[in-house]
Amino acid sequence: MDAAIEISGLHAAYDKADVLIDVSLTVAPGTITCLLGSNGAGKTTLIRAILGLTPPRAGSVKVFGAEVTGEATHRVIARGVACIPEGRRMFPKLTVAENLRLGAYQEPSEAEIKRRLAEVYDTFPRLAERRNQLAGTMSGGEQAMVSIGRGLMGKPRLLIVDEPSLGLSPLYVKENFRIIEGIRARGITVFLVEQNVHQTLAIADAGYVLSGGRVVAGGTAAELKSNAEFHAAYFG
Amino acid sequence: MDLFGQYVVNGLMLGTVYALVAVGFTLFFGVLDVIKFSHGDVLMVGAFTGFTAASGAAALGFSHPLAQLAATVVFALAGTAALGAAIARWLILPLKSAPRLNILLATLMLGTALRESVRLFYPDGSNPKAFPALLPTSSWQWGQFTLRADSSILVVTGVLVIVGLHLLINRTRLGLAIRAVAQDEETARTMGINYTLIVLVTFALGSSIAAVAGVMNGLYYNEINFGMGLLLGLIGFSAAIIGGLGNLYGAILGGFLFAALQMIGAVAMPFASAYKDVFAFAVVIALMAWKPTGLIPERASDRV
Amino acid sequence: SAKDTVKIAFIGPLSGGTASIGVGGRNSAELAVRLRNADPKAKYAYELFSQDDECKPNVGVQVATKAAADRKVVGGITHYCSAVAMSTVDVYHKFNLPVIVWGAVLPDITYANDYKEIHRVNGTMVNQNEVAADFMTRAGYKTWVILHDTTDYGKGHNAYFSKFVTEKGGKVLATFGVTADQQDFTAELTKAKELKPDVIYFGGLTPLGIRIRQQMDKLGINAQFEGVSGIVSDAFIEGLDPKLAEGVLAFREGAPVEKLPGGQYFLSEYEKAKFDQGPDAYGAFSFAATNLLIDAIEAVGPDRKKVTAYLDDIKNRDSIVGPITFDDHGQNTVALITKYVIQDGKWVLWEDSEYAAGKRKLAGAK
Amino acid sequence: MSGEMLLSLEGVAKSFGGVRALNDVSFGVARGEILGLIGPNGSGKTTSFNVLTGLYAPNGGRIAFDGADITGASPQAVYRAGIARTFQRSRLCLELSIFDNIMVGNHGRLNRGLWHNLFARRALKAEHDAAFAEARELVALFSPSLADGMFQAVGALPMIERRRIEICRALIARPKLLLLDEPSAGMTHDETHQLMSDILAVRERLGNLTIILVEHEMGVIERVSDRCVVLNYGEKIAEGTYQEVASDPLVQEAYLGSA
Amino acid sequence: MLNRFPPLAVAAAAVLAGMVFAIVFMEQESDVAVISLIAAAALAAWLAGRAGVAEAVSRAALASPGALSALVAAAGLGVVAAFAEDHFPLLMLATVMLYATVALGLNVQFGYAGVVNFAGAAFFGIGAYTSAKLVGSGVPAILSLPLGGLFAALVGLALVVPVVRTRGHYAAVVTIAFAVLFKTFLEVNDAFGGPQGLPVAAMNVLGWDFGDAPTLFGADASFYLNYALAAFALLALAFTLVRRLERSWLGLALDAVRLDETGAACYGIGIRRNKIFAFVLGNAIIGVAGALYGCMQGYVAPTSFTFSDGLILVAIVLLGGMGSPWGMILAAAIVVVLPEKLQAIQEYRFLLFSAVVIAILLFRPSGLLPRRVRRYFPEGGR
Ligand SMILES: Nc1ncnc2c1ncn2[C@@H]1O[C@H](COP(=O)(O)OP(=O)(O)OP(=O)(O)O)[C@@H](O)[C@H]1O
Ligand SMILES: Nc1ncnc2c1ncn2[C@@H]1O[C@H](COP(=O)(O)OP(=O)(O)OP(=O)(O)O)[C@@H](O)[C@H]1O
Ligand SMILES: [Mg+2]
Ligand SMILES: [Mg+2]
Repeated sequence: MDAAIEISGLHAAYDKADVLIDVSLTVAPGTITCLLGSNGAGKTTLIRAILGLTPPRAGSVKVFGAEVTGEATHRVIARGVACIPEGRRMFPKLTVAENLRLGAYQEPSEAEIKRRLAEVYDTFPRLAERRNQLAGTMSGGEQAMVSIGRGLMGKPRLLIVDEPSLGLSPLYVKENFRIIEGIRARGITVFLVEQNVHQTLAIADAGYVLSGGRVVAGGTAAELKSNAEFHAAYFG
Repeated sequence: MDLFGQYVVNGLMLGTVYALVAVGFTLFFGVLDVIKFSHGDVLMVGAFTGFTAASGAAALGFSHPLAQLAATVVFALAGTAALGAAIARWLILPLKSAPRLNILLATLMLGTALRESVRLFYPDGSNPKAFPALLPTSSWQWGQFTLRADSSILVVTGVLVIVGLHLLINRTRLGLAIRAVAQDEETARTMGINYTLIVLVTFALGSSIAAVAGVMNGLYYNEINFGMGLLLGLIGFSAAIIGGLGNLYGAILGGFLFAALQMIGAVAMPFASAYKDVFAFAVVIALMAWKPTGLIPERASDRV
Repeated sequence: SAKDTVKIAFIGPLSGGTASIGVGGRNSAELAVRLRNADPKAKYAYELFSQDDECKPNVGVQVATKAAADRKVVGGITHYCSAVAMSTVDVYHKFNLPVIVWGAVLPDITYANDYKEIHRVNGTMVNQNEVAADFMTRAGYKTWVILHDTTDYGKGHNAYFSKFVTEKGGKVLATFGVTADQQDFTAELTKAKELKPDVIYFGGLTPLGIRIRQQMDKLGINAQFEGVSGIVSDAFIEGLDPKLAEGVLAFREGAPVEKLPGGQYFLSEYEKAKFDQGPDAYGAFSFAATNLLIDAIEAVGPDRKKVTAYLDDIKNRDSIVGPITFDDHGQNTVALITKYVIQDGKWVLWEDSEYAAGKRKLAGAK
Repeated sequence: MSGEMLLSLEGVAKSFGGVRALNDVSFGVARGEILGLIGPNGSGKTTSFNVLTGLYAPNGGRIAFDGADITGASPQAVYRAGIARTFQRSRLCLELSIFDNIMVGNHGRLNRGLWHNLFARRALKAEHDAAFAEARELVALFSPSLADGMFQAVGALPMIERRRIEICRALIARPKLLLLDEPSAGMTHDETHQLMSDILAVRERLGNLTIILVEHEMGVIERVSDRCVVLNYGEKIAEGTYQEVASDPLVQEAYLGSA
Repeated sequence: MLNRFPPLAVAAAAVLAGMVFAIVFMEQESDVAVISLIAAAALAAWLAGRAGVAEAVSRAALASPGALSALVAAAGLGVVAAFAEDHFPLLMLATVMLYATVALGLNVQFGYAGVVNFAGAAFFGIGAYTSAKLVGSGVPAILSLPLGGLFAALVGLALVVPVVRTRGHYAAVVTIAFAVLFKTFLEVNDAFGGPQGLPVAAMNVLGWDFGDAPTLFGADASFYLNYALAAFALLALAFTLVRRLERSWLGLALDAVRLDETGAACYGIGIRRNKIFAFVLGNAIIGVAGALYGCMQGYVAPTSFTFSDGLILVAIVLLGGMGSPWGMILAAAIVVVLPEKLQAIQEYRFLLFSAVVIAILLFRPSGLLPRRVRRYFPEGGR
């Protein structure tokens, strides 16, 4: 079976500054693979490169065995990818319900969309209460819920998640990790970026550590926990 | 007040034209958050395209007004849709990361370029053109009051177009995508929306609405000229704003209101009718002081 | 042997709503220059320095300054728009540049000052409206509603026409000033309709004239439409449904070009020159003025003061627009006014028309 | 509880359409105290900040600060009274330099006279140099490298640095009360730790600075707060030391998720 | 590559080159010459950028802004002197300087405070009409300039409520409506000469008649020299004022209001007060420039002050680079001189002009001389 994500020799940069240098990694299907690293290490940039939002300068990205380097974002999404982006990124002038619907933009069946909506409302009752509120007026944490719910609406084969628990209350942080485990249980691959190292490693199968734009460590979650370089990179 | 009805009918007709121009503006900046100042001139191009099509159809021997009307509408819509998409592709998309006002200025200059191009390159383009009367010209007369069939058709069509557009924007997947793209390009892409396509489609759509207004203007006044878009654009813009950008129906409200103001300024005020625009625009300013976000305001979506 | 080059300025509206008249005028001036340059007897080689005043006073002042400040320019053929001509006379005077106005009709351009430099080949709106009022009242019309644009041009027409028509027993029921870029006149016309005038008089230029005539029809107003020299242009007819253009009356200063021997020559030469546009209504004036200026330069040499003096003395000089005599304000006093009616899509001299012959009837004619 | 209280809210209410964001909320903050304001998402924490700082007028209740009633006062008046804040979503002016952004916070203490600013360039220079030294010193406390580039545009900096600058902007004018809305969001454990230490150090130097801290990281709350107020659905459900509220079953159920 | 030379020397050389170019350019009449000079200038600017001239200039500007400004001012006067006897180039130069002054006023309004003003031409017109009415009726010209500014500011006050209450697109419509209203009002109102406009008497300052040609070193200079010098003085004044405003706490407050009203309010910055200040100050500057413009043209008419003219002014601000005073001057020069120099291709010049502006916008989205991060003083605070 093809890897869910396979990246090799990836370079990326904004304007002049190099952000990713020769990054190679693999995400095995059906796993939760996490990407760790301190602020500014380049995690978000890596995700942007996978999605085609920041086209890489060199290297290749494959999703489920298909070369997607240089492909338009909506085509990458069409391969069964969904993303919960960093910083929530609401459509502030759309209602909560409309935001959620956009998560299933490529799904043609209205009945299916309705079914998924119901599921999301089930997970986040707060969103059901507020389905007609403009997303821009929701509280920080409520917006995080919208963002996660929106990612779930896509019913992807691969879910890419960038710091979903930012701004969530402790209860919902736990809930969030439970959701991610539940997703894996359904056979969906998760590529997870998180700052919450301990909780992340507790649920992840494998992980990579990014530092200064390079992969400095990688392996199974257990290996990472005991890896010296990992400690050096992460805890200084 | 035998003529009151006549004024109302005139006002409705004028208001419909304004509303149709306004709705284009609302679409562009209510939905796409862009002021497209070339809108009035695209309208003019639409009118000229329609005029050319009608003349062409006549020259090819299609003498029936309906055939000519069909040619007019089809070519005007298609032509301006293509123009709109081209504007989006080569002007708006390259400028999307530049400061907002730049788009405004660029489209403004584009408007000048369109206007000048028609003047210079359209055969005898600097002179007014007689737009053929393609709608039934029968009329009903009650005393001083004349109701023309063509005017009634135009008013009804105009309102239907706006209502249809409103439904498209608010009830369909395409409409949702258009609104999403306006607010956050990258996230829209991340949702799997083909950003470029949606922008092109929106501009094609907005521009063909301008063509509808242009053709309608031609059919109503039976005269078009290369400068017709200038003031019409300004009035449409004002109408869109006083109506409020949150809602396409604001454009209808704004359009009719502006027409009413002009009518009142022309006939019901103690000063000379030449002051009617002064009057109408002064009221617009006062309205903005009173309702700074228009008569049908947007729901506030920003918070701290 | 190489001749000295002498520059002549042409200024007129080359862009905007009256551009067709301006370009026609420019082409005609150009034609006069070309014809003269082709003449081996000419003492100088002439060059036309043509400028666009956009029919805007401020732009007019700018280009007038540019022309007048250029020492190689000896004289100018200047302005169709009265508002522009009014604003530039001071400039020409300041720089002693002799100019001949080729189209603007406001009396004040020549009469509100004592500037020797300013001349005009065409008549003023005074004569035109006097003739118009006389003609219309004789035709049996009694009541008028006047629409005029609010430029000095439109206001002037309104003032003179109202004066003359009232003197001749006509009655002005209402007067509406409209702005020069107005599109919709239904409010004014609805009010006019209520008053049931015999005639709608319009004092203004072609674009507005077309719109007003169209909208009269929309509102079912059957009054006779009477215009002024500002609508005597091919564009007016082209901009209207033939049905609506038919029977429109207008008046213009100067003899009909077609009727004068020189006129035929001008039209055929213009044809030969293959300009992309016709001379329009004022091309002949521009042509005549250019020739006059060149004659002056040929006679006294390229010297502004001498040319001015020469022009001031012109008396009864033949031209394609009839004889020219400048009075002490530089105004051509030979006030020939031509009456026009549109018949079958053409401006036709009233006297030659089927209307005059009684075969067709004007709207509401008794 | 009035005399020694720096700030007190009494029965404050705020609703948006049908949403009751705050419902009869009363609590106080004593001088020199660090109050943790916690509660589930959407419980009204940010809204209380917004009401406090005059961005929203409350629908009911009274707010007193330092002996004066500031209910419904304008944001400017609240700032003049001595309350400064940071925002849950960073609100720096990205085109402006670090120094400019901090001077925005310092605005109340700068001489804004027309003559002084436009014509008395010497006096302005003296004032500028003093303000610069002060700002630089403050920034250096958080990040020495930033202090070396006070004239770089904020937009070029990573998020974490922006958060620091935003806190400096709030601190520069030496407010009596500082409102921090999730200052450490998006930081790693270590970075959060570091930031809190820096804030505490500054507080030490400014002496007696009172802080209300909104934070979802319980470790932080536990470490720095003297007292906590817990909101849920716009209502206060608990108040006390961290240990007290953390063991409250109501709080555990609504917020912490019972262990 | 140019690092060996002191920045100020490089900057001085660049300014000198610019001055020579301006003189040569203004003298050209043929299209070919004009277009090749433009191409040459673009190429030279590009090469200079590559060679580090721009960098050297900005370093010089940082280290010794006074010296650089003096240099540019001297160069400007040099260009004026070169055409002392030629009416038309002087008229153009003075127009450029007045338009630049107006752009500086607009710059205060929307470059700094974010208050869009599409009625710049209207306020310019108020200044011009003020001098038309006043100079004619015997008010000393020296008073008519400040009065022009005062009236513009006062009329602007009528708009202050809607301008301050509205934002974004909604704010735009207020000034657009005013721009249209103003022109129509002038046109239909006989007291102001109607569409025809009014003649303006030449300025006379303390016995110095601006309508008379001054004598320079024995030769008769053009009378426009008077106006060019006055315009220069006005521009220098406005420039200094705007520069100082920008580099002060007041300028900072305006920026904060533009960039984030809520944030600014929470730090005690009065939103209304700052917007009103910027709007009124900007209109006053524009009005003073208008008053001088009226006298110089000798004629004021509504068509000089239309909505489209207002847009040209906005174009200057955007092309120059919002908030960048030097940019205003450069852009004013381009916007005023280019269509004029293209007169020979008459009918096509507006088409060409709009194409040029679009090209600049596409290739230099933040303007020709984008604003740089603020320094309050040379090498501030080091
Ligand atoms: N649009 C941009 N332009 C220029 N530089 C950028 C841009 N976005 C990010 N950077 C820089 O690239 C580097 C990597 O950023 P990135 O957002 O990928 O980091 P990250 O690992 O996701 O950090 P965080 O944990 O803060 O989300 C940082 O130094 C950042 O400053
Ligand atoms: N402008 C507004 N319009 C409508 N509802 C609003 C508005 N502002 C806040 N709300 C609602 O009020 C409630 C309280 O919001 P608030 O931002 O205060 O929550 P919070 O406690 O700060 O939450 P978080 O921890 O997620 O930031 C939320 O349910 C929110 O949706
Ligand atoms: Mg990130
Ligand atoms: Mg919050």
